[in-house]
Amino acid sequence: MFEKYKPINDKMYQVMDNKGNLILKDWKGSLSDKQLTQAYLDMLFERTADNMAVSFQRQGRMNTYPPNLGQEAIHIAVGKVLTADDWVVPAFRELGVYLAAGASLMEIFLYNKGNENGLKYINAPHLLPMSVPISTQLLHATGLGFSINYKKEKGVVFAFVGDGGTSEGDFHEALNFAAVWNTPVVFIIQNNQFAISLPVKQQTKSINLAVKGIAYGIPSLKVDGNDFLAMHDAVSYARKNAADGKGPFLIEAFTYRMGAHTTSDDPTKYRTKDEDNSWKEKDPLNRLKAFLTKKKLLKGIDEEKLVDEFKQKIEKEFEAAEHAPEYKLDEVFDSMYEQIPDELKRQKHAYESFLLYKEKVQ
Amino acid sequence: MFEKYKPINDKMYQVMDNKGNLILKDWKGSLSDKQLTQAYLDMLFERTADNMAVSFQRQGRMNTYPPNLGQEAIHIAVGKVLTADDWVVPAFRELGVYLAAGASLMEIFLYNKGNENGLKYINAPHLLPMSVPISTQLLHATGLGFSINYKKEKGVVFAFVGDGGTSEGDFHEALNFAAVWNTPVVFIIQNNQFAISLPVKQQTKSINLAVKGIAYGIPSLKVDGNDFLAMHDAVSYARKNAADGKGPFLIEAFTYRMGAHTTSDDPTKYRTKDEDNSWKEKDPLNRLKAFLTKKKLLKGIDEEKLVDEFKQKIEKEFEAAEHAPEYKLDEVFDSMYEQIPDELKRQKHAYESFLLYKEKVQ
Amino acid sequence: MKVMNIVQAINDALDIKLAEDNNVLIYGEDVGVEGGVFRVTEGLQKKYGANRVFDSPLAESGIVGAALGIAINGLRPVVEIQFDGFSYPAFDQIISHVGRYRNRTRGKFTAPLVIRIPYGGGINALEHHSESPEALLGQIPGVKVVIPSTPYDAKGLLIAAIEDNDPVIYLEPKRIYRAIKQEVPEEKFAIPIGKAKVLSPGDNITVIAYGAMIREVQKAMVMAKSKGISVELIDLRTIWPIDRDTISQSVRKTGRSLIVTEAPQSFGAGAELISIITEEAFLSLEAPPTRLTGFDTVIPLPMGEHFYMITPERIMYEIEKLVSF
Amino acid sequence: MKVMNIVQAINDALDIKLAEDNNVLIYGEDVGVEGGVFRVTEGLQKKYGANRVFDSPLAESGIVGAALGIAINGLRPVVEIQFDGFSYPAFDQIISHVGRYRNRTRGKFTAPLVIRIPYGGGINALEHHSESPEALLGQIPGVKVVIPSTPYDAKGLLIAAIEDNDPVIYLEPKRIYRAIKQEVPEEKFAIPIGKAKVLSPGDNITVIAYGAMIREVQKAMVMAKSKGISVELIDLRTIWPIDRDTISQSVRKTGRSLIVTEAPQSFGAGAELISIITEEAFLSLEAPPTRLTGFDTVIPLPMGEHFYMITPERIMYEIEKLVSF
Ligand SMILES: Cc1ncc(C[n+]2csc(CCOP(=O)(O)OP(=O)(O)O)c2C)c(N)n1
Ligand SMILES: Cc1ncc(C[n+]2csc(CCOP(=O)(O)OP(=O)(O)O)c2C)c(N)n1
Ligand SMILES: [Mg+2]
Ligand SMILES: [Mg+2]
Repeated sequence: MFEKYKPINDKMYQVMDNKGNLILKDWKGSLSDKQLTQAYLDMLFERTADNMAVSFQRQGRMNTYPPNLGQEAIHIAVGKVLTADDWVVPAFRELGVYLAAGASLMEIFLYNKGNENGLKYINAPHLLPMSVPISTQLLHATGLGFSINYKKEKGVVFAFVGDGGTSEGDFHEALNFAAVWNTPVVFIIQNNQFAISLPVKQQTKSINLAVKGIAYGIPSLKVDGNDFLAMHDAVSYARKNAADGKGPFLIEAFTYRMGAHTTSDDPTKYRTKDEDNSWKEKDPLNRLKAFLTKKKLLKGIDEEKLVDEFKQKIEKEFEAAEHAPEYKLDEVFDSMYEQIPDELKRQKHAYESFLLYKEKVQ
Repeated sequence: MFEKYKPINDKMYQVMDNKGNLILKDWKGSLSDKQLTQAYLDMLFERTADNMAVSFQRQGRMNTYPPNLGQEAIHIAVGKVLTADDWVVPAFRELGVYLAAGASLMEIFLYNKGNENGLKYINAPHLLPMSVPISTQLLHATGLGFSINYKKEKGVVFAFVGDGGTSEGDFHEALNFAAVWNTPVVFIIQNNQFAISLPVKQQTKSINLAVKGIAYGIPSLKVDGNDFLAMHDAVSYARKNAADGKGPFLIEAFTYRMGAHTTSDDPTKYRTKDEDNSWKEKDPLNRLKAFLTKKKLLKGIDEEKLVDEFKQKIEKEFEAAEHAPEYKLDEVFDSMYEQIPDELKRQKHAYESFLLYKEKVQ
Repeated sequence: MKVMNIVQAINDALDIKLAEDNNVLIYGEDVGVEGGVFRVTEGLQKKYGANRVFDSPLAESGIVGAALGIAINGLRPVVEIQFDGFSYPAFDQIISHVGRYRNRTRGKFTAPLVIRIPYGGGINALEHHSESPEALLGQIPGVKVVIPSTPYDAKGLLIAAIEDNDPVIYLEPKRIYRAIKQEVPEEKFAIPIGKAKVLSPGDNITVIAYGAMIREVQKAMVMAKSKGISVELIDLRTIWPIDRDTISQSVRKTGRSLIVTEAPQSFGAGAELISIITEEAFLSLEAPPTRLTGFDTVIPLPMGEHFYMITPERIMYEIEKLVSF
Repeated sequence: MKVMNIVQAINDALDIKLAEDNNVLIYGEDVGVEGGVFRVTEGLQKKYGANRVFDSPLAESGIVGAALGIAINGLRPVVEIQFDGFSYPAFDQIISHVGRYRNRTRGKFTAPLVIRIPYGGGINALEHHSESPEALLGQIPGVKVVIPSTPYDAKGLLIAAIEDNDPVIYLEPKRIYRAIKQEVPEEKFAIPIGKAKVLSPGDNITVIAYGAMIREVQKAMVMAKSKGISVELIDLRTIWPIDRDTISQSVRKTGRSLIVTEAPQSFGAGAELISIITEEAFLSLEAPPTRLTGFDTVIPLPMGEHFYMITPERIMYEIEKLVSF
């Protein structure tokens, strides 16, 4: 199916152009009209939540936050392919995927307010916590993939990394182990072309990032990450490949980080307005919307009203996070081990003695 | 020149067959007859020294030693290309290269007897010490390459790693940095098909090891590592490429570890006699000898007598290592820092107090 | 009961757990066909198949990071790092993830894995093959670190480690792998992690050690006895969580203490134990708690190693100084 | 003299050395165009060009390992690790090579490089952005580890680090990057590595700290003074090689000592300092040398961090206990 798009030829798989017109004339995707419409709404929800998260941060109600702006097609494509058996191993810039896997926005916000409870994802049994140290998480994905084979389970693993992350040694080890062990892992590089301030052209000299799969004998594909239809095809294919026992697959999702690296970053220092603007034309939401509009699928939908509803829901989730139970001293110690070792009890008691003394003094 | 041998096509560059007949009919190498003959003699010397090192170890006169048997063509090819400006960054199984770079056998033996002075290589200013932690040395090669550019020096860096070493994260980081920084480094993978007991087929699923260069945009080549003529061509080309400012190059030298991993290893546990035997036919010394014999270049040479002379020389070097000055307490401390910190002086004095007490008691 | 050395006792523990629990699996460099460079896993691949005991590619961060993923899905990987000096590439995975997964997810995901590492000097080895990283590892929140000193302990502690629902780093004193033979029960038994053991009671001074140093202390104790000095020897067994009670009880009784480790001095186990003793038994101290350790240098290559390694004579020298303090 | 905060003082030291010595160069993640995520290298690329101040790919083992190769050929790389928690992937290079190259080659090759790492908690950061690895690093033979606590020290110690012919790890207390302003000489000056500094003399108790904890101790000292307790405050400045003399002289005088660090307790700097005090001043001790440290846990995320971080109140509590021991 993707023969033509072998990464060594440096072609990128695309289904539609920036205006939502089909590039692949006889293309027929696997999603129903209803599912396609829902995908657009999910992207819209992700974007709304993401924008609000940035505002909450600006208002000082949340800590540093990494915006997802412009990368929603990748996330929702994975979200649509994901089954209950599958695992998700995130980096940190995949909001739509977390939600699809069962995480609540309340939890996402809680984590970004600085509370570990936000990483529990109570209703997402197969979602690993966001991973801060770049690329390290890919090895966990490989291990999970191994465990699926070992236990003869059905799922596959979706693992995320950024363009910058491809430089770390753990990227290399994870992909190599994954291939040698023939694990069902779909590795997705979100090539948003920047690692904080570093452009991908200075990150590596490979012709693209998908070719890196060749070093591990892993089939791979470069896909337009702003083209939901293309992303969905690619992820579906890769999932089936993995589920059929054919081993890992690597997808380079070519996209652009339209926002700042995080809320503490100022991208005007290292890139031009022109560059930013050229990518606005490729906005993944606009593209899918144009496609759907041409198919007359958005007719009954009042987007403005919908976004208002989204906002209310998101606001509620944020409030829930704000009203989460207070952080307790016990939480510092309770989850370090199954049973708290005496040494940690002693350290906790020492602190409690101080608290007692403080009360007495005051 | 090597277009046909693009690693993605999985062809291997060879000049002669196992009987020393030219495969590339119109081949003309860059070495004179005299140089070719000398190369054979160097290989013979390396093999003789290597065999004797194994015996010294068996006699209990030296610690663990990693035999080079079967990999001599690679080493001597590099030796012949090496200039005084070049750096050598070894792994640990490159005896002929150390000697070519200026190390003495005495030093090699001294190191293998367990003395750091054997890593000084007094007459080899650009030879780094053997590196035990697999692949870590490749980053030093990349850094050296950078320094050559920075200082506008002339040399290039030859860096070695084994097939097993390609799995380590540092391999990945070293090659990526080398390409991004456009450093003059020639990376040579000695693919002797085993990492201790692990066959390369279980080390990685890439179609060969040279393709790994694609992941970094590094031109690369798979070469018959038992074919001195092919190796010499490849190394010369790669050196020129690097020296001309075209950046790093990757050579997979396809060979076979004919001996044990080290003198503590028993390869019959994990490979067959048949496999071993099939590689005897490809013995790099026999091949070059057959080639030279056909060209009537070995006529005046009495190999047996020469080997006897080699043995005497090697024996002398070993004796010199055996008579090296005794290891002194000071040596434990003196080279840790430029000036010994007070804390280390204190620790040394504490030990000396014990020695004094011991003398008194006895 | 069966006479075993430490290698055999570890192999036996692995064998028992592989037989009993399908979730247990073993991998690492050369642990399969080869049975490990020290032959610790010998015969296990043959017995349990290559899907449960197998070789991994040559990459230590990979070995440990993948083990975490495997453990998260409920399995119990027991991985081998070939030598102490090759544990460092795995430090990031150990520090950043293995020790934190339970806490980070508030118990949702756990990491019941074991990392086996042969460690220590005195075997005439190459550089990077004689390291003692226990105090680096002991500093890592969320993991436990154990060290056996006898075949009996080797078996019991390893079984406890595999059954522990938290990650355990199991350091193997390779110098005494085959040096000590002992009757060990053939059936399964576990030794609790976090408990030190008083190996011989005594009155004049407490000596604390672990791993290969225990044997050296025992040799020194023969000399001490001949001079009428009664030594209480404690085998620490667990580097973290450390057993304050056993240590402090002993030093409260003897008033004198010597800690013997072969790792470099600064920030080592000696420092931690001196601090614990000072915290717990200050008023009983009749001499400064003292450490006899390796130097803050790289451990020398074999020809210089004898300067570095702790000998019974040096232990005796310190004991005498302390007793006459 | 010019008023500087710590960020400016570090930038100034780098600027001076870049100007003066062509062999000095700087790289790391985002240190070029961006000037570093903390803006420590701001303006330096513009001033010295992208061949001397530049961004590297995202790989910490790569950053440090390449720096060693660069240093071996006589240059003086000063590399930045973006945050404390990302120093771990570089541990293997630091332990196995950076600290050993001089010794391994008996002085033929040296490693005059500097690794700058912003470290420590208290800045409301994500996980892995608030770590205190100084006692891990202090345990590594062959490197030196320094920590400034003021703009003056930041400049002087960094210049000394860059001029040192051995590798120096330079930990930057990011919490006080911009919190302290001070007059700093504009010309070049160096502060010797390996020397602690008595910041304020006192009689009743010695408090030893470094980095961001100095400021917390100073706040506690205000309370102590109001209760008539005279504290001698020592800024350790160098984690290894540690300055035994300054410490022991002080404790021999005061008889009482408290060590304040925010790193986890076990095997930390507290343990090492207690051991040194016990070794050097045992007979002068009027109370057990004591450590006030972080817990042996992962440092909590921002909402729980206040439980973990050391406060002046907690320091005061310990001082009072010790003084009335
Ligand atoms: C091991 C490690 N080093 C450095 C960092 C600091 N850091 C956080 S995000 C980032 C850039 C990541 O770039 P990329 O992988 O492209 O992901 P993106 O941010 O573009 O989604 C860096 C350097 C980190 N988190 N982990
Ligand atoms: C980081 C590291 N891990 C493990 C080892 C132990 N070890 C020494 S040699 C070796 C195999 C190396 O194989 P390869 O790279 O193919 O080189 P070869 O021995 O075949 O020359 C291993 C695993 C090591 N030296 N360093
Ligand atoms: Mg990116
Ligand atoms: Mg090999």
